[in-house]
Amino acid sequence: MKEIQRISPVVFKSSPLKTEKRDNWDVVMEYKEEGDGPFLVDLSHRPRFDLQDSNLADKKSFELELPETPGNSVLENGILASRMNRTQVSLFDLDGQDDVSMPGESYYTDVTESTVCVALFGKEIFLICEKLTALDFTDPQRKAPFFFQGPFSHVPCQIVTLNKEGESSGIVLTCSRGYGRDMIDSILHAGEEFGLKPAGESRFTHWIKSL
Amino acid sequence: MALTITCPICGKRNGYEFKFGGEEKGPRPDEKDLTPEAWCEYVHMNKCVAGVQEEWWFHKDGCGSWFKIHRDTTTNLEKEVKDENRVQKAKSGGQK
Amino acid sequence: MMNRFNHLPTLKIDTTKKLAFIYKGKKHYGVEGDTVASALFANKVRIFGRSLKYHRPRGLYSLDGECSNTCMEVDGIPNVRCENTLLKDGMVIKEQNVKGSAEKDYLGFLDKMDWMMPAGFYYNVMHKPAKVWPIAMKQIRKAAGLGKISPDYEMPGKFDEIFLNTDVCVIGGGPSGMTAALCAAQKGLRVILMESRPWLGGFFEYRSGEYKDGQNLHERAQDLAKEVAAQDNIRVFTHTSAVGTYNNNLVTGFQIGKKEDVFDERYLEIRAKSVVAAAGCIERPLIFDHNERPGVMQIGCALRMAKTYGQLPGKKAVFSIGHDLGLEAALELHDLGLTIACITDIREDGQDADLLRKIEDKKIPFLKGWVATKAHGAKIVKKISISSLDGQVSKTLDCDLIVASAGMTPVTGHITVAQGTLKYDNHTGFFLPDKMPEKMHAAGRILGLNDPLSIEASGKLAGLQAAFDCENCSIQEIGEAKKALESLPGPVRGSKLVTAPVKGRKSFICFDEDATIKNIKQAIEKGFDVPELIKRFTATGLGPGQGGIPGHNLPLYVAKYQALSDISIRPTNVRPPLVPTLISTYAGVNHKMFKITPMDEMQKKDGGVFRNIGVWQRARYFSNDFTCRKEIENVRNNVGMLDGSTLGKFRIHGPDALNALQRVFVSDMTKVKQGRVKYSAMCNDDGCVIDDGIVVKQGENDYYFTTSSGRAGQTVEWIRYHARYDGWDFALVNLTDSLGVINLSGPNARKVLEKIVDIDLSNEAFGFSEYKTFDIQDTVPVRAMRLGFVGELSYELHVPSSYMKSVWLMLREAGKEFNIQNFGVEAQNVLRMEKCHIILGQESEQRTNLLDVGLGFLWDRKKSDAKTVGAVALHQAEGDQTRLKLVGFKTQNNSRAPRDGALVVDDKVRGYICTARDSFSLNEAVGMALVEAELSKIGTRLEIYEDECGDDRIYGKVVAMPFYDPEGKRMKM
Amino acid sequence: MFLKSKPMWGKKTKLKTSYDMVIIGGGLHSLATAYFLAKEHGITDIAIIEKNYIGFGGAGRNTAIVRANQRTQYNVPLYKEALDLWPVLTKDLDYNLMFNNCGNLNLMHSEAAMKAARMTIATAQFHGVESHLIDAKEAKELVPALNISEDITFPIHGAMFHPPGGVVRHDAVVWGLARGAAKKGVEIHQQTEALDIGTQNGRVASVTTNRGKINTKQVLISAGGYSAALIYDMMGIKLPISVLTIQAMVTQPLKPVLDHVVSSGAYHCYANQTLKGEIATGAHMDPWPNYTTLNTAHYIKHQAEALSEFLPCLRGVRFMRIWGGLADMTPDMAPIMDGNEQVEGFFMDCGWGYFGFKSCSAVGKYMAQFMATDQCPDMLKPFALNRYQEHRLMGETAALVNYSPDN
Repeated sequence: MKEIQRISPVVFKSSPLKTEKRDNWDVVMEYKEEGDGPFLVDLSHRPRFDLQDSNLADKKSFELELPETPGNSVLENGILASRMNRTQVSLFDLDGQDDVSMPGESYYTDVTESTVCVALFGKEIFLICEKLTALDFTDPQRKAPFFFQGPFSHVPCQIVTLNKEGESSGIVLTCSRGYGRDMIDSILHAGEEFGLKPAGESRFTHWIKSL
Repeated sequence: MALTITCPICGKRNGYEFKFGGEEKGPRPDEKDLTPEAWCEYVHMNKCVAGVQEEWWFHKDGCGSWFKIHRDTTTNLEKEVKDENRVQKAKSGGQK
Repeated sequence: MMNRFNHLPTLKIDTTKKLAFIYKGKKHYGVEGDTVASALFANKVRIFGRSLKYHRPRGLYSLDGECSNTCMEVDGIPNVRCENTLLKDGMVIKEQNVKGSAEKDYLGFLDKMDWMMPAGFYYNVMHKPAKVWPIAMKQIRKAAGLGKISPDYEMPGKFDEIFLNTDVCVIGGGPSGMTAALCAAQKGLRVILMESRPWLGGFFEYRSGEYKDGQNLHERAQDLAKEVAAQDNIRVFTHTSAVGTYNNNLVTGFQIGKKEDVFDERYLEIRAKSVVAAAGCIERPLIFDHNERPGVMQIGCALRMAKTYGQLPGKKAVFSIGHDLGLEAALELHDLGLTIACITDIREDGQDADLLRKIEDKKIPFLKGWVATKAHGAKIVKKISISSLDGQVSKTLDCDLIVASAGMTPVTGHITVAQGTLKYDNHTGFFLPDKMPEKMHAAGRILGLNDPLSIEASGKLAGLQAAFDCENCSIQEIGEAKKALESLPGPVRGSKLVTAPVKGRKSFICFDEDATIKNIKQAIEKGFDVPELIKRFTATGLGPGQGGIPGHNLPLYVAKYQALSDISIRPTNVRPPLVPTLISTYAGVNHKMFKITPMDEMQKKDGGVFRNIGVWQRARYFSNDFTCRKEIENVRNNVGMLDGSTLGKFRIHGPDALNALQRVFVSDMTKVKQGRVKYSAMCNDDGCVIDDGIVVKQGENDYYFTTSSGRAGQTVEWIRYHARYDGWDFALVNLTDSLGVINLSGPNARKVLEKIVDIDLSNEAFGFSEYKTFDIQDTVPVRAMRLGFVGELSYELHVPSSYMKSVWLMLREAGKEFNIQNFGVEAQNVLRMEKCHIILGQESEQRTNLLDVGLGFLWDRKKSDAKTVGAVALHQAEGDQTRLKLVGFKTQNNSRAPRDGALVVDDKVRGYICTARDSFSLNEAVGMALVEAELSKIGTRLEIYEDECGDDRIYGKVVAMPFYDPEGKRMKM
Repeated sequence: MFLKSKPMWGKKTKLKTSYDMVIIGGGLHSLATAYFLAKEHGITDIAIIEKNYIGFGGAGRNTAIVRANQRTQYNVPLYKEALDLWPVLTKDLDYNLMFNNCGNLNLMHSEAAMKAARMTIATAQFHGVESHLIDAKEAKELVPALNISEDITFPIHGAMFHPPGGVVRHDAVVWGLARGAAKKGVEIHQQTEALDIGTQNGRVASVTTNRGKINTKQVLISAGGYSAALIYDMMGIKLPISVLTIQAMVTQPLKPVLDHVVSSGAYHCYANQTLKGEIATGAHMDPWPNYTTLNTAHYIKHQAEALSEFLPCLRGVRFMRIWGGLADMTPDMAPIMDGNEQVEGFFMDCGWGYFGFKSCSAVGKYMAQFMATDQCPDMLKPFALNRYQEHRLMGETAALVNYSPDN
């Protein structure tokens, strides 16, 4: 029998230095020549859940208060919750150390497999973004973390801006898994002039902890 | 012309993120003794207003909600219409 | 090459850095900072090209590329505006639209034939007799057009695009624009400043006149530019033209890259909360005989030639102007060594006293109320005739340069394109902004201002108004700024003269189209009495330079000619792009975005021939035999695998989930049972089938359903749309990309699957149209269903996308002993056709309803409370015998299958072939067709008409469906 | 010939208080109908009422492409006759309409599209209209600028080549028909706005304009994109129409480089070279109803992206002008021509979408016959309004119908 393996929709050309097996995924912790930023990290293996219920008011998820207003996000002990609309919340597990399993209630759906998920962080990332979308990341009115549902490189995405301050700026983006290949290509292409390089998960973990 | 649509959930956005869903015509009529004329009126016929009309839009590339706006078809600009429950909707995240 | 000034502070050239370029095949030299035009001029080139219709010699006229005079072919690119294209080392420059050379053009004689070509003449000639026209047309096409491009031309260079958001966008980097930008920026707002020239400064930049307290205008421009640079919330884009302005404050433009940039040209799309239009003025051309002869140029052109590019525009000049800038320029050029034979000023009075004194001191002959009437010289200017405005007194002077300008024209394109309106102003003689677009403000010379301090004050006001739009400025502040502006000199009185006292046969109002004053008169007399119609009839303003030259002269002349008291006439519509823009620049970076399945890479390795199918890329064939014989036979006789991952997949849950399903599916969804799959369809309100798929019940008000690949993108939208009034409580989750789909089909399917799963797969345990979930190796959760789309024993396995490859490999491994093979979309298409399973869009078209395709059995007529989409239409259309019905047919006297799309005819069209193939499984040609009801009876003979068939026909006979395994034993075994 | 220059469509006259017929709209369909009423039925007491100036709307804004390769047998014969009429009109009107029958090349980017094309071609050939399916190489021979490589978004599988189609100078048609109709006594009233239609016991009695009331027994509304709104306002009749802005643009003029009209469904784009040398291109409509006729930044960019792919040499060329007009779209992409049905004496000719130009000559002829005889010619019968409530869409588009106007 073949050994069972989970494969990410994201394939980087750069060669891995350190990888780690996790729940049948081969997670790359570090790549050769990651450069000094900006960085692009594949997080497609991180659990993601859809929470939909007409009555979210009194609900908690992973012990955290769900954001009330659509467009707002909360990041607590590794769980990123973003309010999509009146009845829907999008949950990302950005911690990923001890793997989170989905709560049993029927209003949860595991959507980890539905999307490709990447983090784009480091200097000048918003100059990369403005080549790919008309969404306004630098709007002074909006305080990080905040949440967009809108087009990025022509396809609908969920995008959470976790930080807008210079070197530590960063976003986490998901779009339909099927678009993975082309989405990565267009982000790397747009980032070329700014030295954007694929990086391993450690780089991301280090960044997210620093926030 | 640059259309922008104000989504009750995502706010003012590029109009190309949305899909137009027709003139506001009210709920689906009852099936019982619906004449071909009445059916056709509901399904196909439009007023084609040159001016402000109430209409449906879907946030295709965004939050995926259906909502109504008032738009001037001669300028493609949204019109603010006093509508308390629209404000309400916005607060509670619009109708789904 | 002529030596250049190198002491002037205003110079933008570096005479120490030479640049080589090829012109007419010979090497020439310019210097860094030169435009192509200034470099050619420095090389004594005076005739740059020939005009469209009459092949008249044309030369330098303005320096901002407002007409085609100096459009040339540069590095293979046609119609390059040499006046604002920077010279690059090694450029290859060619003349356009010449037979021979610009100097000696064999078509020059056409200039004498103008009497044959009155306005719109071509509508009255060349059509009698009819056979003349095709020949004439060829000649017309050859003669028309300016540039040349070869069909295999490959555009070099790098192109980019950015989409910006800002609070305030300022168009124009002159004094008022810079002031507005600074003002808004100091309010803490995000500001974008666009300037079409490579540097900031605008109207001040090249002038030595006094700003105030002894500081000159040039120095002031430099100071403002420094202040702008110091504001880090101002993003400056120089060498960037704003080409489009749209409502809701969208501004588009393009930027020319510098050496160090990663792009040659870059498209900009700017979303602003407020816009300031401060594009200044261009000059209004003076209309007199031969007013476009090389040697005639505008004031700014002559002056900037010297002060920006360091060369005198001529030796001996006559000025014919209507604006103080003309007097100022004359003085500056005089001091730089230009001999000035005479200045004629259209204005009887109103000149700046100080300038007049200086002219007197320098003993420059000066005539008020005089104007140029004719430029002499066969190819370039040798003499000029001038006369008093009434044409009574006149004289002729020698000169090689005529500086001619009737006055100024505000650049209002950005305002009118955004739907602002203009109004004629009698004081300035300008069409001034009247109704401004929402949240757009005008500043500077556009308002008719001329005084430096007023220009800046208007910028400050506009900046504050923009800040106000961003809720960042008080009414009081604006009030003060208004007062400040009002306390300064207002707009100056402008000259109203349009044409010199001449007949106008050779007085050109539009250079690009060779349109003269005489042509305009002809058009008006034919009944074309508004500028828009004159534009269409005479082509005035339709050339490469668009409205630039005729601009406001056209409406002014039309009003004058018709002796309209008040000038209610408006200029013709200015349209984007306000500056002609390369298609490659607009295209920018075009990212292709397609979806691929988890099996993409493997299927390519396996020789899959891929096609775009909607948003997806799928393997359609697995060999170059597009009949797919091998793939088909392997499924029929053995076992095959198809990647069906593109199938739409959804979860719907919540209290009203069932209601929602009842609304959109035609069947009674209360009958959906756990553990079984229910096949059903969705219709639109016309009763036309738009989708079909299966539904599975996972729990109370918790369902899993599939849609066709093509509809998956609209399913959520569709269901929510048709439930939008009901306030139902249900949740939809799109799982399309979440799960890969493997269709394991063929008599050996069970044997293969058994090897990798440890559940009972016997027909008793897992029968046809049943649904099961299980784990493979306690790891991979699989949703399995037994369906029969291709008509064989089939398992459809829905597998988490990340596990797809592993499971696929297991099956392939397990299937080795049966020689398991891939099959693609086309093989599936044939297989299901033999089984008469329809594919929407193939066996249906826009007007085909559920009943037409024989799916009526899916429709539950009794659930009218559900208000099922399409039900009403189905009730009403039922029993309509004129509709097209889907039938199966076999061809007669074993002829081949007709091609898809062939027609079913008698004396008229009675239907068409949906899908037909030579079936390997049945050894005969079969297919499905949509035909009128009366032809749908079994046994009916169908006459089939194919494209290119001439008199040959294929005949078919309507037979029962399905063709293959009618009892459906094989898929149920 | 050159010297006589009196107004082409008569001096401005007073509006009379009564006409045999009133035609609302000064576009091509109106002018053609009036011309044929006068020429073939001797009816000349006609007032054409135009709010702006003749040719202000779609007549002057379309890109003048003509062809007869429609999808269904109801449409093909109509468009065929329209196509055959251009040389005839050029002669009869003694005005050069500049018919350039260079042929249309309609690109196909998938097997499905090839199948669809085959049906259209078979339908054309069955009705005696020349049209052929050709492969990518043959297409490249006709249009050397074409990019038939595999590495574009929508690779070219083949094309539908329709030799008799081409381009006609749209302004010339407007002015020619106006002159022709005026010569025969038809009155063209510009800057005149129709405000209302008066009816008396169930039939048309009058038309009220901003220049006074006109008594008449027959009125035709053929006002292009404005028809639906006018018909609802003045007659209270709703139509299955959505009015969209359609855009077109031209590049700077070039020496001959494109000898045929090229169009592509997948790229939402057509391109042809005008006699002046400009590449005229357009097609896409924003799928939301509006009367703005405004251009969009989105669209000129889209067009550049499309041309960059399948006509790449144009990357070196500049766009110089974009404009917009109205298209009144029906759910089945076929027009509505009806009369004496909703109200006695009331006729309508609308819903042409972007087919109004190619059809005007033939439609003018048959609408004239309809109005003159009060009998609907067989040619027009399938286009009656009631087809929608009878669930019989015309099938001019193969695509599945959708609730939004984008079909």
